Amino acid sequence: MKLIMAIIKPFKLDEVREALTPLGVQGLTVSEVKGFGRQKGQTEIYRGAEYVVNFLPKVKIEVAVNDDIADRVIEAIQAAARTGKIGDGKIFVMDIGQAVRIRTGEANAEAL
Amino acid sequence: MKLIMAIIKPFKLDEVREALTPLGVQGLTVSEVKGFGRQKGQTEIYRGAEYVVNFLPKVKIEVAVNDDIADRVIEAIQAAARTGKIGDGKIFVMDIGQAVRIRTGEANAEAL
Amino acid sequence: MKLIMAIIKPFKLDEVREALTPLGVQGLTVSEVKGFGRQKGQTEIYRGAEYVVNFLPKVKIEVAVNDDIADRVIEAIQAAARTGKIGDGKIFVMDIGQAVRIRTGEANAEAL
Amino acid sequence: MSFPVKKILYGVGPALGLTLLASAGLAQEAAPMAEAAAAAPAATPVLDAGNTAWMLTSTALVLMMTIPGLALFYGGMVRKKNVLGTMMQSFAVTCLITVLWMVIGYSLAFTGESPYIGGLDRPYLTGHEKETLAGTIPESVFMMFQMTFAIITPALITGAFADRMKFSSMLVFMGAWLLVVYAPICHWVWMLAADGSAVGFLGQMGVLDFAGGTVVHINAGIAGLVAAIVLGPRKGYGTDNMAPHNLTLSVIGASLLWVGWFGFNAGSAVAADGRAGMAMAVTQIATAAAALSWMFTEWLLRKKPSVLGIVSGAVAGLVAITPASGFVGPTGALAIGLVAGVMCYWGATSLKHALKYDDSLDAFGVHGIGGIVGAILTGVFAVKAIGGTAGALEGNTAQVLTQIYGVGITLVYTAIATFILLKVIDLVMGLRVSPEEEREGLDLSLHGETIH
Amino acid sequence: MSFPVKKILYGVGPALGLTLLASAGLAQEAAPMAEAAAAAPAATPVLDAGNTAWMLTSTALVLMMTIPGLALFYGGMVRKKNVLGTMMQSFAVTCLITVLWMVIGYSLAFTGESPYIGGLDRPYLTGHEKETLAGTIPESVFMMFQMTFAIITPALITGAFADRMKFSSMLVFMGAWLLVVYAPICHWVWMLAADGSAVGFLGQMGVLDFAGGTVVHINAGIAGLVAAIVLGPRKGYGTDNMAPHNLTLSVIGASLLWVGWFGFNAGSAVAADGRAGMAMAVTQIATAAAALSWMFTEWLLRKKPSVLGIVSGAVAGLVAITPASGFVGPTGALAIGLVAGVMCYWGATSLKHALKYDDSLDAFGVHGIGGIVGAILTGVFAVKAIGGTAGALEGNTAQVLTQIYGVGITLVYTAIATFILLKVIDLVMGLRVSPEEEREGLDLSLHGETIH
Amino acid sequence: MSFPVKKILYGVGPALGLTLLASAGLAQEAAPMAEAAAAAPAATPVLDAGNTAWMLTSTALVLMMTIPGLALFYGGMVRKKNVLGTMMQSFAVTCLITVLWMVIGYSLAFTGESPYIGGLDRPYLTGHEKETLAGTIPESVFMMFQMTFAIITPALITGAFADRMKFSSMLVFMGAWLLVVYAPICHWVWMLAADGSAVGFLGQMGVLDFAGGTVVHINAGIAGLVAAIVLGPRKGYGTDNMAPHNLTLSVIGASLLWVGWFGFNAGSAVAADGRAGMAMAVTQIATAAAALSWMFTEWLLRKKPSVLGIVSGAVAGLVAITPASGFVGPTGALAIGLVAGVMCYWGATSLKHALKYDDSLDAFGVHGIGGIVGAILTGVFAVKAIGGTAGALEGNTAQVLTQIYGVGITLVYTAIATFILLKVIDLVMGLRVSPEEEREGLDLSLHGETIH
Ligand SMILES: Nc1ncnc2c1ncn2[C@@H]1O[C@H](COP(=O)(O)OP(=O)(O)O)[C@@H](O)[C@H]1O
Ligand SMILES: Nc1ncnc2c1ncn2[C@@H]1O[C@H](COP(=O)(O)OP(=O)(O)O)[C@@H](O)[C@H]1O
Ligand SMILES: Nc1ncnc2c1ncn2[C@@H]1O[C@H](COP(=O)(O)OP(=O)(O)O)[C@@H](O)[C@H]1O
Repeated sequence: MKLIMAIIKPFKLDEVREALTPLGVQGLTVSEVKGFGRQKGQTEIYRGAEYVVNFLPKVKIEVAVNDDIADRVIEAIQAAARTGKIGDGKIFVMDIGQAVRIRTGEANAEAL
Repeated sequence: MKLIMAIIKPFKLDEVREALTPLGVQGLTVSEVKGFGRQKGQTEIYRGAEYVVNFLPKVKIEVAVNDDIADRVIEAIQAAARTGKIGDGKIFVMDIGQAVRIRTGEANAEAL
Repeated sequence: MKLIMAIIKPFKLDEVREALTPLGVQGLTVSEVKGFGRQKGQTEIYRGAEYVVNFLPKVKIEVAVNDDIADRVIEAIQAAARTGKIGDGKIFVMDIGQAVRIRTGEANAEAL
Repeated sequence: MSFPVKKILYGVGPALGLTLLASAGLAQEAAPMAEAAAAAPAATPVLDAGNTAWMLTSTALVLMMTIPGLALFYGGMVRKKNVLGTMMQSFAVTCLITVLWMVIGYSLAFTGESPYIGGLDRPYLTGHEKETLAGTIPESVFMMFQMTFAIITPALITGAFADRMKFSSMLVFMGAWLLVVYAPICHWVWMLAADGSAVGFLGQMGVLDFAGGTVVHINAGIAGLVAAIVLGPRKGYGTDNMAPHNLTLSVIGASLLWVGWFGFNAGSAVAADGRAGMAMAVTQIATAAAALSWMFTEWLLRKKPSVLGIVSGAVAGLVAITPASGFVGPTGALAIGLVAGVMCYWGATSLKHALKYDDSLDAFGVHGIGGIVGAILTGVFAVKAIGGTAGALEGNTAQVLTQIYGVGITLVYTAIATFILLKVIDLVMGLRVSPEEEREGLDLSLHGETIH
Repeated sequence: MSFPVKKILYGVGPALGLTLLASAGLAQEAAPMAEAAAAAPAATPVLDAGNTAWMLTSTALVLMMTIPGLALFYGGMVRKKNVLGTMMQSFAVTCLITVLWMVIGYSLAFTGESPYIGGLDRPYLTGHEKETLAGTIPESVFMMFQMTFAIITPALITGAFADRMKFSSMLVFMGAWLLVVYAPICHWVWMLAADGSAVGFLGQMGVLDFAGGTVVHINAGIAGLVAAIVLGPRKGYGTDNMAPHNLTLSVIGASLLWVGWFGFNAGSAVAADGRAGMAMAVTQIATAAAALSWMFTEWLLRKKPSVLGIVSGAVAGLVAITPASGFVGPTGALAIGLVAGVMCYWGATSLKHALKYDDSLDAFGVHGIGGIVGAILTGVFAVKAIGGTAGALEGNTAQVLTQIYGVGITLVYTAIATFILLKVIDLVMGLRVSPEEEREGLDLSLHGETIH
Repeated sequence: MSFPVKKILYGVGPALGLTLLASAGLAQEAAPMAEAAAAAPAATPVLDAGNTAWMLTSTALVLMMTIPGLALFYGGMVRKKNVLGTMMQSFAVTCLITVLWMVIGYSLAFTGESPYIGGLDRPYLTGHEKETLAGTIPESVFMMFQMTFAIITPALITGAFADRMKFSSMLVFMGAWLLVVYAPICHWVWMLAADGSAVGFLGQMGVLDFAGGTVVHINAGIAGLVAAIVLGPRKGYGTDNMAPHNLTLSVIGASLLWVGWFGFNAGSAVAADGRAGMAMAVTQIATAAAALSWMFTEWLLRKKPSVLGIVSGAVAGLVAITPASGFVGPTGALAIGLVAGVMCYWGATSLKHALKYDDSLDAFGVHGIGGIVGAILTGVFAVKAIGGTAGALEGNTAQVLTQIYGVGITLVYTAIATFILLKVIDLVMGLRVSPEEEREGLDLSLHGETIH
């Protein structure tokens, strides 16, 4: 199993989620995060004090999937999250050793 | 070492934390996340506009543990977080290559 | 590639970020989290009801780096985030199997 | 309905020349609306400190309706990324209209003898001496009280185009709208001669509008509808989650609107007397009734009574009782409130969704519909002993037609003038922010600030 | 304390027949409480625009106390998932009571000649003509002013059962409570004859309650205590973290309560005169003193002066000075405030935790305790030159007993009636939300909305 | 400018003995400032219910300026970890000053015949009977109205040292400052004899300050500047992100300040008359003008019109019109507003950053600068027909010098006295929280509470 972690632009969340359903992904977990990268933020000015906002709002998606669909999931995320403009984000893939569904105790592939 | 990531119902957090202390877990990190899964959300209605809330509030626990207690920690989380109703959440386990305690520079097992 | 996850005190964020730039780190992702550990929280009192705040505000940094600079990054984080007082936090390191830049589709080292 | 429609058609045009015809056919005794100078035309008017105290207070209350009242009511309903921009619209409109009213607006609305428009001869409040009176209160107080009405009316419109209008274009539009739409309609309905008789053609015709059903609410509601249509819907309307981000703000806002509305309605008596007291009582009753009727309607149809529902209902009731407040009694108010709650619920839910315009915060659904309901029902429930004019229930059915006529004229004039203004501004400087700005939110893209 | 206890025991029963005995033993000169029609009983009363202006203003101020004042004060203290539901309770109570007051409540409270309850002969505000006066102000204004008191009293109770009562049951309870508990007690204390003499039996007996210590605060406080006990504690009370989610809202709420309370207390003079001025001054002084005394007590005992503490202390002071406000002078107010701050601190911390009921937002701890402290101390510090009645410090020790008697009667009647009402409603429709709804929060489960 | 500087130098010293010289050289007819007892010195004054109604209302409005107005305005501008602590400062100051004003402050400010300081013979409001009048209103009302001014002045100072002062030291400082700085300056400017003639030496000299340009705003602004310098900048000033965490609070706050300011300025007429009406009108006009002028200046220079900018501009306008409000007409107000917006923008941006003090929320930048601008321009735009004194535009150029003189005296006295007070308190108990407390935030470290 893989944990696919994608950092994307917030307004792309719904599109990404919809892109994953046809692949059989039944669940995922989302966090609001702040991203620092090549994309530069707005400047906020308060009575002359300027604050360049280095950290931009992003959304982090974590989705655990079986190895067999991992590549397709990655592609689907990339396709759905892409605007082509700087700051679109990244996808990182890690190995999951074990997975458990809390409600039933089912393990691994059945747990997802 | 393992990183155990558990996504649970928010009101179970204290119970889970308390279940881990007897196992020697001395620290953990918690994030507020939103979960999408089989459990369906409420519908919010604002002047006739309906929004089905697909993403439900969940809490993500990340806890780094030594390999020897990993299984017991997983079991304890599953037992404490379980309500038996849909949406109880998941546990995912990953390998940690290295751990450092920032204050002292201690590494790996000592760092936890 | 490694995913370096550091849990630090919130006011150290800017220093850590600045410490990483010279090492060639071009991006990172930050979340607000709550930490439970040896450091004890304040007590809040509301009309006689006391709540010991077990969970303290922390910041989680996730940064993906190539293997060659991983050690230097870990050291830099530890040095910048350290105050020497309890609660300074932890660094955990995991393997990344694959990385993708969403905007371009570039993979792995080029993606970071 | 054919009669008023005909009237509406007649009624529009540069000179609106059907005044004669209409006044023959419809006009009752001239109803002194704001009664600025009405008391004792024979004797020299003297200042009454009690009346003045109440009018100073009322002015403060009506200003509080816009800032912070309306700013909060609207601000709580938008998405988090637009809350500052939305509140700023109400605040900036307050400032802009204040200056314009002082420069020329007051002169256009409240001077002259023409039934159609005021004069240009009192710019910069010329002639406001410390001692000048309007009835039993200083004219400065009357001018200020009227200013707060001139402020809230355009501010109400902002609800219709929330989240997508350029700030610069909004300022230009609001300034022009004040002079081209608000000032004349205000003059038509509320301009009185020194002897208390109506000068404006709608006033002369006997249209009843105690505190602004036509002048304020229908006017703003229709302008909002036109603006919502001209600007087009928000990006993502119908698909994205546009749930209000913080209804605690809207509850505070609606509450302050309610409290402030006592100044609006009871203040329109321009005295601290029995008519003001009755206006306050009927305001309270209609508001509560409308809040409950919206709430129970929603509870029935949607299974849950919502906070947004009950506060929207309250505002609907406030709107509907506004034209009626100096003319009807408690039971009339109860009826008006109950009807307004249901009708505005329908306006803000079914009607809007059926016709697919994006009146974002229901400026039309609440103020337009509520204003029309109130204006017409004023003609039904008016009690001669309270405001000097009987309504249909007391046998004077013609009053309903007069009211419909007033509604029609306002509606058509506002719709056309607002449309033209918006189109011209669109040509010259554009109306909408760019799609990127809209997505990022007005707070950051237009004002460089955000809620942290 | 044995004397008042005996009185309390005597004082309860369907007919409360001890009036005779008590009036012989305790009653002083009849203290004109609300003085509605008090001024110049001989001459025909005429409308005074100054007094009317102040009473119109006071009415607006007291409405502002409930919405948004109390809604915010309470809303800031609950957990985030309940904030909208909590604010909605105040808002919905405002609407419901408005309609009931107009339909029959005012008639029950302020008509008739019985010392126990008003009549049913003025439903729907029958007989409110534009010209009808109550003293020197229009009766419509007096009716409205009293309505705002009838609104805030039940709204105060909602603090006791926050986070767990069904919205439907809450509405039924509040409606019934208005008619069964509030209207009679209001009649007992404040109903005056046309000549200004007391009609209600507590008024006749000389119980002093200028602006609502017994009628409003003890009444609501005791009802809250009973409700907290009948409903039982919140799920997780004592174990879960139930810290207030946003005290900025509570600070705004407390501030608006303070400002609005000038209408409550100084408005209870029903005139813009020296007594109103003195009532405003003592309100300010007692409030500040109580806020400081709560703050310093907490600072001493708990090491930190909290924001919730100082605002709670301010409300405690406002409550305690309420019955006293037209009767005491500045130094009396200072003393009342200092005592109230400490006593209510004790009520909201030690007492509550010792007895283990879950009076969630301290409706009893602040309003019940504060009201009792204030009512009794009114008998101590009353100054003849201010309100016409001397207190114990001026030698009239019997006044303290009269006050205790008034407290006792109110306390017992409210407790029993509230208990019965709640039990009946529980049987018929249930009082509490389900455990799942409670866990999810009222906002989403009852109203389908949430703070985003 | 050399003349006033000389005057300032002369004017400072224990006895400020140059009164004679100055009154010969500068004084015009004595301008009755607050006119407490001004009306008809010959006839016995009688209570006027209309005037009293307006002053009761004004008192409530001015209290609302501090809580919740100022608490919100400041609370929204700090970082999230300090919002409760910041709001608590306004609230606690309100309570503390109330008690001190009653104990001795009022006596120090408004009794006696000395031109420099009041007496100690009316502690605890001795001699406030229910019937005592101040002009046509009860003295209790005059005392309360003045109390609300005494409250807001120190509360304004808290903006300068936000986020870093110990709560205990703040209380001590504010209490001392009231007695040592505020009370005398108030006496110098506003103390009148029973016949309406000025008693204080600045009043005698003809310094015009209708509602508190020197007494309130310059006073608080300078004290804030000194405090900001003595305490030193916040940790991380200039490097950390200190962006306001929630400007919705500041918009509400600024709006309530605006609404409440009608009580401040129009209330300073101490009557519901033409002068009050004119004061309200010019307040509205100057405020709107300053808001727009700040906004457009920022838009031009910084490319975006910010919400913080427009609300800051509004407050700047309110400050600047304060001394002028009973003396100037609409066009004067427009000019004052336009100038104040630009000047305060400069004060809160360029000046502050150039001189590198950390006046965190611009107490000096807005209130100091705005107060000075307003005080001086009052001398330019005063209209004889309105306030009895002509300004430079009407030929009385000396008035400008008188105004500058008043500014200078206030400025120097406040600066020195504030500096000494702070240094003494620093020695005795320390002024600043520890660096850890500052980093953690005042909410948690000082008050044990937080926003969840
Ligand atoms: N090395 C990294 N490790 C973790 N997150 C990263 C890294 N680089 C970028 N990110 C995340 O991806 C987001 C987008 O990166 P950015 O460099 O701005 O543009 P792009 O995605 O077009 O390369 C950042 O805001 C950050 O959240
Ligand atoms: N494949 C997945 N990857 C990551 N998170 C998941 C995944 N599936 C479920 N989750 C998380 O677990 C939560 C519970 O899942 P859900 O399907 O609703 O019920 P259950 O836990 O009973 O199977 C989701 O809300 C989501 O946060
Ligand atoms: N085993 C663990 N797994 C995950 N996070 C941990 C673990 N132990 C500590 N942490 C995180 O590190 C933070 C600091 O730990 P703490 O024990 O308080 O002090 P120190 O860092 O000085 O050892 C905690 O608040 C928590 O967020």
